[in-house]
Amino acid sequence: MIATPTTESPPRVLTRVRGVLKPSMLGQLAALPAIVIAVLVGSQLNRAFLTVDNIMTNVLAASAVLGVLTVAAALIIIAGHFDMSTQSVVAFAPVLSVWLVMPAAAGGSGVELDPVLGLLLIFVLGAVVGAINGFLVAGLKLNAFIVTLAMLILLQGMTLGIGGGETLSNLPEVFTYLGSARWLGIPAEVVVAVAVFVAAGLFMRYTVTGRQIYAIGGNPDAARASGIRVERITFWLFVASGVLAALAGLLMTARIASVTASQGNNILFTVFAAAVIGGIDLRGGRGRIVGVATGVLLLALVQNILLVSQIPSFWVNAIYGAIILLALMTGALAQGSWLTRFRRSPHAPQPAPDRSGDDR
Amino acid sequence: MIATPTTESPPRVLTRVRGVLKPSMLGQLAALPAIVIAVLVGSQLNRAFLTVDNIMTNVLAASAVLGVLTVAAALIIIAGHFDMSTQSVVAFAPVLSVWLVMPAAAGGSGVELDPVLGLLLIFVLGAVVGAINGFLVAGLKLNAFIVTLAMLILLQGMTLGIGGGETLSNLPEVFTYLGSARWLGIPAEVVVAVAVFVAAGLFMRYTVTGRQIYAIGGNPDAARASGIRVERITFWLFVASGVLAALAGLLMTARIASVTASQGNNILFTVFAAAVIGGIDLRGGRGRIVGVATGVLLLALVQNILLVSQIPSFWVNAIYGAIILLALMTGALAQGSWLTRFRRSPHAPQPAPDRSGDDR
Amino acid sequence: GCGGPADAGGADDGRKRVAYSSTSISDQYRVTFVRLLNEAAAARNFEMLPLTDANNDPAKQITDVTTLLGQGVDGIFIVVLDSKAIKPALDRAEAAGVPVVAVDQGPTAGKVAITVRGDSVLEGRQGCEALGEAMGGKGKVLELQGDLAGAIGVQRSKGFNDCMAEEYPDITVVSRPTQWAQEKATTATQTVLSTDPDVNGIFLASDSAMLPGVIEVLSRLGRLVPAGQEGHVPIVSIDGSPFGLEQVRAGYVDAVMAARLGDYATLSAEYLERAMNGETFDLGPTDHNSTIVQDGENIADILVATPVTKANVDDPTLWGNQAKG
Amino acid sequence: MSPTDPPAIEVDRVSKWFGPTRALDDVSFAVAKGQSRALLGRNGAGKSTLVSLITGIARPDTGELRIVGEPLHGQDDRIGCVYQRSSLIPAFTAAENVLIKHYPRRRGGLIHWRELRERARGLLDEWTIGDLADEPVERLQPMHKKIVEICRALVSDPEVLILDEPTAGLDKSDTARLFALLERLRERGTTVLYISHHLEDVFRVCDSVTVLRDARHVLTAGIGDVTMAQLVEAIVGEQPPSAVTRPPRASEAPVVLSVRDVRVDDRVGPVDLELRAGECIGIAGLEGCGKATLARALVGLEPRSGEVVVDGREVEPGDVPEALRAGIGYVPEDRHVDGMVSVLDVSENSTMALAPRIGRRPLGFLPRLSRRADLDRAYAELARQWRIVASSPRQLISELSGGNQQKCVMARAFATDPRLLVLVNPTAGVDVSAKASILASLSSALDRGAGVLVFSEDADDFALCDRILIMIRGSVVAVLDEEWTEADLVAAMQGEAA
Ligand SMILES: Nc1ncnc2c1ncn2[C@@H]1O[C@H](COP(=O)(O)OP(=O)(O)OP(=O)(O)O)[C@@H](O)[C@H]1O
Ligand SMILES: Nc1ncnc2c1ncn2[C@@H]1O[C@H](COP(=O)(O)OP(=O)(O)OP(=O)(O)O)[C@@H](O)[C@H]1O
Ligand SMILES: [Mg+2]
Ligand SMILES: [Mg+2]
Repeated sequence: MIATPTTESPPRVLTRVRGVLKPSMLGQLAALPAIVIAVLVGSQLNRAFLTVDNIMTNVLAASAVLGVLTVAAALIIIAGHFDMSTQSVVAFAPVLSVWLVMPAAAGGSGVELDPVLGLLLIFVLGAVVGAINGFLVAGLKLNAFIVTLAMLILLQGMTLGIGGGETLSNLPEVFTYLGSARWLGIPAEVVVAVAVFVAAGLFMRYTVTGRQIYAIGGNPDAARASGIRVERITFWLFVASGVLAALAGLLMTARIASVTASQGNNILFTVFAAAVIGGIDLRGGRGRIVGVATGVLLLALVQNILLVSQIPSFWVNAIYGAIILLALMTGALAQGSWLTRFRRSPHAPQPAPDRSGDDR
Repeated sequence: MIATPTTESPPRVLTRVRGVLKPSMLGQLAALPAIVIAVLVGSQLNRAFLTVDNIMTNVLAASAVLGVLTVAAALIIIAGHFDMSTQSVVAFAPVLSVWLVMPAAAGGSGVELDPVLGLLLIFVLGAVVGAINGFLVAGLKLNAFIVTLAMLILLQGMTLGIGGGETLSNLPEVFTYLGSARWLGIPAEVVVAVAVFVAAGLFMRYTVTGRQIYAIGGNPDAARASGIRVERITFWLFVASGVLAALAGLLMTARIASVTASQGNNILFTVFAAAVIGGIDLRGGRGRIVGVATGVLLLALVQNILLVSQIPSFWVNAIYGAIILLALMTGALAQGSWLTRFRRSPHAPQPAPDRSGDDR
Repeated sequence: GCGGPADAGGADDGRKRVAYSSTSISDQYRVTFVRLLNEAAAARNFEMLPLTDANNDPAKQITDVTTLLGQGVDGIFIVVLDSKAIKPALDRAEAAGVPVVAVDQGPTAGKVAITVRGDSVLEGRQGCEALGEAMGGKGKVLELQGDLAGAIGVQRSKGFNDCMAEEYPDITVVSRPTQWAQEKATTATQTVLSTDPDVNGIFLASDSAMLPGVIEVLSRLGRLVPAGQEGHVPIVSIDGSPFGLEQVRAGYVDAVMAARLGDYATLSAEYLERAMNGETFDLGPTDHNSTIVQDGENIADILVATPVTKANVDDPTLWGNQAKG
Repeated sequence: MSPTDPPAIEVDRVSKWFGPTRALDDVSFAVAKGQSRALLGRNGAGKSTLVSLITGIARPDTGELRIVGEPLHGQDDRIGCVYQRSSLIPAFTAAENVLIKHYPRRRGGLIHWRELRERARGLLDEWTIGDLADEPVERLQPMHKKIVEICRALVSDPEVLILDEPTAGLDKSDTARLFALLERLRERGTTVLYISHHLEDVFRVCDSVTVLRDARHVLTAGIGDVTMAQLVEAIVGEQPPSAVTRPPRASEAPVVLSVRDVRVDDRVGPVDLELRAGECIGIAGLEGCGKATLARALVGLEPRSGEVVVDGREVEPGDVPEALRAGIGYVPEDRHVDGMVSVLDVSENSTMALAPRIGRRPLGFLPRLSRRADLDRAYAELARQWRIVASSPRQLISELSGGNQQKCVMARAFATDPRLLVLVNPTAGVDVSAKASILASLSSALDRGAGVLVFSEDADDFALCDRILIMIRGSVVAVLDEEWTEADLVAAMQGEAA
């Protein structure tokens, strides 16, 4: 039998070295060096930064909503689509639900739905929105980006129409419970968000459907050719995204102990930033949920550092943007130094950072 | 010589029919039926709708900024990238420039730059921002979406930091001229926007570089292998996008006769919506500038109709979203009926509306 | 003129056709004002077009106004989103001979009949004074700023900080921008209070946009104590939303600078009617506890915000007590 | 097998249209169980279309397909298929791609990754590439991708196996391995539908043939009942074009390419060679020997050191436009990767390199124009010359048959009348007569004084070569001049003889 070239010595050595260093892991956790830097800088700026309480409550709990939304976005992006409507579900589902629950005197509809039913309704509304998106995208083959963008505008408008722009506070406890509860000493929001990450991570890595989602985003024709029910999975993904967005809405409501039509506004940019920094490829088919977690964590840390530092308010945003740019560049450099050397494919001469990671 | 199958009779008939009906045209101008409906509805709702003044001033002039930004977005998307930073350039370039021009007493820096230089500086700033984006994307191979998103945050922050949140008005006339001038009775803004559309349309359709941009967006590796300077063109495209954004910023400044840090905020979604409704494929390589024009026109018309109609304000946004969804669905239906019949491929059994058009 | 066909306006029954251009309608303050203004307009038998919502986009507000002019309105109420950027729209209204009354936020460029407004800088000062007093003149205060890209946010912050620097040099101010967003205010409060134990006072640029989250954070941190008891964190805010008044009643909030929304509505309707009849207005004190002053090239009827404490919180003229809910 | 047994594959009056193009016209034939049937036809005859109908990813417009007597509904697990066009998931590892329809699971239903890796490694090891199991397929050589696809098709022991040009991209040893495998499958009773343009292979591995021509069924026969010449005539529909031979060259012609000490990292080199006008040099070697890398380095797609002089002009490394302007025409290894822009039409794809030349600059300073009419005229000429079958210049290149796509890529490289042609696997997927016409085009390019470098593993591609350089592990280890046989070539590539 002929020795194929791949078993020759230099590649083999490289393969071994690679096995140890796992640049694929590094590639996935591209945000890791930036996180380390952020932690170092933060601990210098303020002694209170590196306390359990600050990290738990102000970093993690404050980014639970972002985390859940980013998981939703990541699932849809991996499947090769976009879901912009999640941002509006964050307001729509809780506002409508709370409006139905609250008495007229407190600004509600007067229907006075049972609060527990109201809680369930939040998720039902998320699922319904997701199902409509899913039908339009998977069934009617409309472009997901623009469909969900229209849905975003529609729902934002409906939220305004229903709630009349009012802020409803003094909510029943079921709506605010997650914001103040601690489970085993850990804020409930954090537990919920971590559970979402773990569930999504395991789902995407260890279930056949999860793998099929990657396949759909990676090469839809090939996915179809290998018998994957592309339309059905896409539909259910949008439903899942809607439900996750509803969960994020509940977390948001619990956090601010009120509902307002503007809650969640403008979070979408941060969601996409977290997903992409976390290694999700916007073209679909690549990226891991664990990477998404690092992306969310990095942004949360930076925002916290900006809050606990003494930067003049007018410059906070400029510095935030500059830090993201720097994080990207260090990420690219870190990857570059490892990855271009070890694993440049002859057909993709440019080491596009969003491509070079080992996905899944 | 063998008769090739194409010369046989049934195909030829079909080819002819197709030549006459030009479903490709319909596919590109997917927004056209929706525009017709919008005009009909608008003229029913309000007598003032179909007046030259309303169309010129409230529809066209009001969407000049949107139009110029959408052209910039379309160019970049066709090349397979994204440029989110344009939105921030709309504020950044004029604010910095005007700040340098205005005397300290009027809230400026006191440098008192010559206004004409200030005008030029707007474009220089746009070009510089574009060049930085271009360098990061084409040179360092960073992901364009996230780079320009970070740039957006950075520039928004810098704009706030520089201007201190103040609005500067009583600008020298060079900055406001375009907002009030009429050329041949047509608002100058409209002339400028139309000129941008025509120039971009001709460029993309009739120049070698324009065609190469399509190739780059379609398959950068193949483009490179066939001798196209992918990096160089990408770089200059980002510069062009920055300059167009600066032009949009100037138009905006002229329109509101002042500069403010928040100008241009939130326009990005509308820009993407207009581009996608106009038939630009977010995956790159497809779409025509004339389609973009219809997308912009449709959104401008709908917004105007919502203004002149008697819809309760709280529901205006909801109805706006619903109309975009309907426009998408009618567009898909109109395309579907023509195109799925004529050109469905077995490898892409789904007649994705954004794919099916004969592009450019 | 650019006003479009004149016959499109003026209702047949001789009622005046008026319109309202709002900056946004996504918070309770604006929503309540819409209702109060509609009531005031109805009382004067105006025909009120549906309001236009600029969605916080100054360029859109210009388009809104020119479009309204094209529909042949006789008068316009406007909450000016950007005091300078609105000029082109006001110029066109002036050219079309349509009087404009600015409410709550006035222009500094362009002509209006009169502006009926409060004074954001003064509100900031009032807040500072109330808070300085409640804190006993020393300590560290968290200032939750509004959107620094807009005039109101900047002015309230300026008034507050200038006054703090002048009158309470022993109070340190920690400022955090919130963009008027509830969740940003919540996170900022949570983070600053938990990492900086010295902070013992909070100033909110708006209670309608930020208060529920702030109260929630305090209660989570176990620092929600009514005034007069040990550990109370003094809170002062601007706006006077129903929730704000409720917290004043409960003693958690020390004082609220309540805008006189009801007066804004009735007075602006009155001024618009008079302006449409060709009247002009004189400088000087008015019969409704305010003064008409020169305001750039325009005049303004300045209705100073009412400081609301536990003593006067049940005053039915406060908009927070008029809002439904 | 009893005669009452239903045939494994039954194609019954099937027609399929793509817009104006008729891909299949009333085609009927059947393949009995256990047979291995060759499906032959020219490029665009409809073979791959038929495959997509049988595997259920497309539906016939009229007619019916039956698998073992049952009408086909959607996709069927009893069929395994290697498509002409790669249908792998690029980001997945080879192992995962192999088992994508049959993930091994743990008791809880979760994927058992270790078992997946081990099973896949076992399957891939039969092809000696077990250690690539954990590599994402997008980083694999085209050949290894093909092997992954073959392994995937065989994973579930299908009753019917369809192979659409499986040997395209495979080297000799793997082709031999595939044939041995087919032999075993035949013993096991698997029905095989085998599509290829290599008729010798067909005679080796098939027991019957079906020929399509212009979308119609023209012939079905036992392999023993037809001769090679008859087959060719059935496929082509006329007298086959005569083989191209070329006269010997004089050695005084000017040098068009001189390569000195070229290296690409540690992968290739040092390589030195000299090519004269009218000379054709073949570069042969097993997949992975670095020949494609060398080709890419020559046109500037790969960073390199050393000196490359084309037509007396030194070419900067890493600058493709410069290299092409110096007079290189390039056909890349895999058209799907960097050969074509699938969202553009045939006309633009074939004239992509030409456009900057035929475009005029109005007024001297405006951007260079690219007029559709000019391009279409240039395309029409190329299409005629290269016999590209497309329904119109506006047809998307992705809708062409594989062979016609390859012709477009070839046409583009020749269109600029280059002094030097760098051709990698030039005849991948093209039919017998197109192959002949490609060789004819090559020959006339040589006559015009171009130099040609052919990088390939297919002995047929070297028909016109004056000598063949053999590459092993990135360096040229041997040269075959004048008379050589295929056996010599294979031996040399494997480093057995010099
Ligand atoms: N998606 C499609 N859209 C339009 N036409 C198509 C499409 N797919 C195939 N065709 C056309 O159908 C005809 C048959 O193509 P097919 O791929 O079946 O040929 P083939 O026999 O496999 O050729 P080759 O040997 O080159 O692979 C060709 O004319 C091709 O252009
Ligand atoms: N990125 C890389 N880094 C290091 N070595 C590599 C890399 N890619 C490939 N190689 C090795 O370089 C050698 C040449 O491989 P290459 O992929 O260049 O072959 P090729 O040029 O495609 O050859 P062929 O034309 O025969 O397919 C092989 O030994 C391969 O394992
Ligand atoms: Mg084929
Ligand atoms: Mg190779």
